[in-house]
Amino acid sequence: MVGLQHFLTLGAVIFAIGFFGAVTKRNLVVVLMCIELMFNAVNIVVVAMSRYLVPLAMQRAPDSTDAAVAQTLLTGQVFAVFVITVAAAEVALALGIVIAIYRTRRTADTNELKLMSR
Amino acid sequence: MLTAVVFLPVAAAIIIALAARSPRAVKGVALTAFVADFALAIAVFARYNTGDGGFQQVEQYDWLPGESVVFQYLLGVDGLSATMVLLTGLLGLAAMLVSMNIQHRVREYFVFLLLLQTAVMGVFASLDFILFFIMWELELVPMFFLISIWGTGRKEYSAMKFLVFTFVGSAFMLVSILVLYFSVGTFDMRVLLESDLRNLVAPVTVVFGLFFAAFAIKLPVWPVHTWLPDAHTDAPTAVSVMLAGVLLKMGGYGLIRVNVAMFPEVTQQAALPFAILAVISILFGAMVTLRQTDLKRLIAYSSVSHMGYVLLGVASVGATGGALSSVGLTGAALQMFTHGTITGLLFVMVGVVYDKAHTRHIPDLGGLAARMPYAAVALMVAGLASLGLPGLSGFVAEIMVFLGTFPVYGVLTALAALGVVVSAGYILWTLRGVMFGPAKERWAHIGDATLVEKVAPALLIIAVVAVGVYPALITDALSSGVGEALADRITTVVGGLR
Amino acid sequence: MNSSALWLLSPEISLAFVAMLAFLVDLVTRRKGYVAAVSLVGLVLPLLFTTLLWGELSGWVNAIGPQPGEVAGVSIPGIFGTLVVDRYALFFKYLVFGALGLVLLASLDYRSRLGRLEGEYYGLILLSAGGMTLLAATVELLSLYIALELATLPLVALAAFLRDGRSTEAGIKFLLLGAISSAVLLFGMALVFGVTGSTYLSDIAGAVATATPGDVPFGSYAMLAGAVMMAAGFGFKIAAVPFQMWVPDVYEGSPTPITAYLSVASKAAGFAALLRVFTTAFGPADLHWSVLFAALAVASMTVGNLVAVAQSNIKRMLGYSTIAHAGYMLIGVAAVAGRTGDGSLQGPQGLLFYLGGYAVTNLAAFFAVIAIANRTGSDQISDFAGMGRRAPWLAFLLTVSLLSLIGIPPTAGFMGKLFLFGAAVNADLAWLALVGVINSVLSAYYYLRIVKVMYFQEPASQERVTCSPALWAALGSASLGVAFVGMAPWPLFAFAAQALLGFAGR
Amino acid sequence: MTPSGLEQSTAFTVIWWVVAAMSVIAATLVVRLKDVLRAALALVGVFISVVFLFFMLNAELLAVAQLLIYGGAISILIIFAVLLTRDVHEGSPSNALQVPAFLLSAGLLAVMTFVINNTDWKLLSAARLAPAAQERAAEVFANSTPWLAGLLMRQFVLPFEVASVLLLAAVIGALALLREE
Repeated sequence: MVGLQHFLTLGAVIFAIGFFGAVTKRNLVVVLMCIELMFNAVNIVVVAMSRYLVPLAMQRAPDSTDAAVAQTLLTGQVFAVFVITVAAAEVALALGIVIAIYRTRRTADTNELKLMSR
Repeated sequence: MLTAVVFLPVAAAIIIALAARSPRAVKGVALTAFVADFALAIAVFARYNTGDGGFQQVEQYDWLPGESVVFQYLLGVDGLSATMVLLTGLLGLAAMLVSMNIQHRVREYFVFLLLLQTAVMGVFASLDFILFFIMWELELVPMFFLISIWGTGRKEYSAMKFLVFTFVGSAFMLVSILVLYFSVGTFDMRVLLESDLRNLVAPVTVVFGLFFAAFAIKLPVWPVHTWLPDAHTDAPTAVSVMLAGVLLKMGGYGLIRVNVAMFPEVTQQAALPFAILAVISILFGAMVTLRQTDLKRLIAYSSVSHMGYVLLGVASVGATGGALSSVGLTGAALQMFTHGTITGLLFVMVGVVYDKAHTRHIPDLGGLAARMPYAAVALMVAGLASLGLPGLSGFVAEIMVFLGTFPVYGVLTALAALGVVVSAGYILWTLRGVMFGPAKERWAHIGDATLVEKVAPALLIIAVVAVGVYPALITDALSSGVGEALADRITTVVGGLR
Repeated sequence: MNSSALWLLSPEISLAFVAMLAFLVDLVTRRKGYVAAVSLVGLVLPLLFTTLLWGELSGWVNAIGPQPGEVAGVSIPGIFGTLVVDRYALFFKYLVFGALGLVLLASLDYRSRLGRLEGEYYGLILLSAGGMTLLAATVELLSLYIALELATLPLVALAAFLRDGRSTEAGIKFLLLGAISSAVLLFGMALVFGVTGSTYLSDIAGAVATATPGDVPFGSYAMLAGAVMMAAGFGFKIAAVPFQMWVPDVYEGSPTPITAYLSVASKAAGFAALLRVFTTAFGPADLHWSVLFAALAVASMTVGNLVAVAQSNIKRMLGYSTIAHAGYMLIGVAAVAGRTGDGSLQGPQGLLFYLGGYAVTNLAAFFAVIAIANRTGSDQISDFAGMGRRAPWLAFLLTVSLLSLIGIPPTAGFMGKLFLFGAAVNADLAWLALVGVINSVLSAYYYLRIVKVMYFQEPASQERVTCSPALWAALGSASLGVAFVGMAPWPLFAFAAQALLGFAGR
Repeated sequence: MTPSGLEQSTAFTVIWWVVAAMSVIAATLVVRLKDVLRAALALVGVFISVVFLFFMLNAELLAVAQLLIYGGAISILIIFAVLLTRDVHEGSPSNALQVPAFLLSAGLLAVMTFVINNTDWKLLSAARLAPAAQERAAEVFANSTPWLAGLLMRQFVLPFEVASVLLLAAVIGALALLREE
């Protein structure tokens, strides 16, 4: 039987993998990819919560048929919408900087960025 | 009146910074300010009514009114602080006079010197703890610059060491001040002195200990004295005068004003360790002094030794039952005053000698008395006062400390008295080495102190002799401030506690 | 959105409007001075709206009628309860706009290095300010997160704005490390949302309050983990140890005005959100989190100060110093648990005061650095040698701001530390205050090293160092602020007290 | 389908495990593959798995958004970045932090697993909702898109509007960085 815990654990696993990669990888683009893994993990978690958990509005009014109350079931999905949006913005910006770096340095290796870490 | 005493120097500093252009004008303004400040300080001291006692000439304004925190602009003097204000006025003038030949970055120098004067006056005159603390910290800045710009030798190192030591102490003090505030609800020292400070938001022994650490560093007590010789040696003459003459007294003042007066019970419990520390300071300081060949270093270590007597006098509070007398405390306070004048005089004279001979190395000097009789006499007076010759002020203070402490800690006091013997040794040895003995060829061209250089020693000698001959001049004020008044209070407080 | 929503958001909307205007002006004219002028003058609008909103709270402006959920004179909720206009939010608007104005002024001196991108520079900085003020005003986790990103992402672009090696590296490090911390923050938010079933702070507070008191702090493991992960996310924003690793490189590589802005406004906004989330949402959780922040405070102060000692670049050094100062400020957060019920806002009040004093102090320090480094072309501390003679006033003002950073009276820094440490003592955290003061002593060493270099070392050349009138104006105002807050702390202190009226339900 | 219980069929379970395994393997590949382009393709694999997961969670709109934005736009941007920088740097080497980072991540995972399995989640299936409310809930999940839009336009209109400003700022920033002098 698959339940909430399964989804959450899956999210945690992907989050941890992404975290490991984000911390250890030297290629900027790969670091960015690992961060996207973390965001996806968060999305799995919030959407699963949205599906399995009873939101506060319904806890307060278990007999309400109010549309607004029912709607709060989807708060987790809204959460994911914003995560996706921000991720897109971050990737766009990251691409801009990566290309700027590439122009000046012709490399994308974080270990090459030694200019400042003396 | 007190406001004028405290802020006159800083006003002069602003005038110098903004208006005065030529070195002559700068020195003129500064000299006027210091003379006026000294006159005001005398007036403050003279107006202090010893019969009434307590805090007088209080000036009080709300500076930061608020529901949760109340700061006040609160000045006032009791017998102890009035004496210290007088001392600061005197030594400020002396420091000014020996600075007349400063050539390097004149404006900044006098701005800092005046700022220092304000800060020190402020420490002694503040009755609000926050104002006290601000003045205490404010003194660091001009000192740091004065030592590191106009000093000699390893001046930057010494300045930094001075700063770090004092800053550590004041950091401790800030925490304790805050604890007092949140326990009693005021920064007003007068209220705190009347309050029961046994139940604080932090353990009272810790608060006491932090205060003691701050003041002990400033005093300085062995083993936290190491900044003093460095700072003294590398500072310019005027700053050495201020440092030894006045700044060390901030430590003693705080010790008596805060530790003893606010926490008499804890002080009684801590009296034995205090006495032991004092004796170590006295003997250690004296022993190390014997081995010095640099005049300034020598006086610096002798200061460690002599300031030990202040702590020893404070330790007389350890008397049990009704045996507590006011003699020890008054002696401690008097020792602060006399050491200020005597050591100030010593440094002034060393400055004069160094100015002529360009060395402070004792074996190089010798036979100067013939060439500079005035300086020789002044140095002799200072030296003799320092070793406690009866008739000069040092004697009175030391004998009072011994009399006050002997009944309580007989053996320790006897040990401390050994320090007097040692100091007689090094003082006489120094005098002989510098002024007497065979006249050396290389000093043949040397001249006596100039007229300007004669004024400062003269002032200080007058003070040394006057207090030596007629101690009541000072002790009346001191006993109304710390001596009898404090002893009575301690007896009642501690007696009431039992 | 209805009219009241527009009104409540008017400072941010007008700010975004000014930003768009900056982009447009840049497109239509080659006279670049116009862009800066538009941005600076335009800043009057959001300030005006902020003041009017303050009036709305105080009752001397009445633009909208009573709103549902409004607490008279204390707070007006808006936009379905995701936003609140209270004095706390308005305090941070003033703080951010003030810092922004000074930074814009100082940026005028930096224009030559921006090339043709002036419109983008000013527009992005304005947009980021909008994110920061929103951060202090939102009371719902998703809005908070988006506001946080709006405050950060423009700064990422600005950090990389010089497009040379160090600047782009600053940008990418800021972006990537920021994204990692965002992910952690989001995971924390997700856990909290999962337990409470809502993203509104007030709902979370309700859930925390009704949680059955058990062995687990915060009522459940998920809540505890969520709170810790959120603290980590905010810790990145305010540059607290151990989330500080981005600071030195970003501070060194960014254009200096941006560094100044980052160290003041961004940090203030981070604290605004942190304090609001933890006092509002987790307020009832028996203040278990106070310990967490006390630990972070100790780590930040100590690490920041220790590492700063070894720095040879002044921007890096100031970077580590801001880490240490984040530590001092965290004392204010930790001290939220007052010993007595009524004294419990002393920590936040001290924090707000400190933020104000720190803003002017740090801005003054960075402006002086801009002035000097722009002429000498170097950020190395050793190149500040002899500035006491080459630029007496700049050196003097830099010295004053450094003294303020140490906390020597009579400067703003001293008063700030006094209030913060006082709050700590009052919250039975005297040990924390002690750690704080010892750290202040430690910090004196490296701050004074700069003073030493400026005054006691021989200059490389005798050439005088001067700077532009605009930078003088910025530096002068900031320095006046340092002196004013230090000598007459009462107005700012009262302002901070006002800002906490009705804050977190008190 | 009632809101209180998801499709608890064997097929659902089997598909879930397959998708989960796929996503974890793909995620591992992202971290482990030496070739950056292949790692990027593995990342797309993760994105696609997440699309399936969203479908299984009745989040159709999100599944589509995930497919378009992540599977489409973001993947292309990343691959674009990879190709741009590829000629100078082939592999995807790791830095010296392997062991501590692994321990940290493993610790994080352990803590989170503990948290997830030791928290008393308020499950919808266990909630005592009135029958009418249950029907309304079922309706929401059966056709979530308009409901989601309603939510975005009402409660979450503030972050929604701010997000648009955020995207604008990011685009302007990226363009500024790319503009030729």
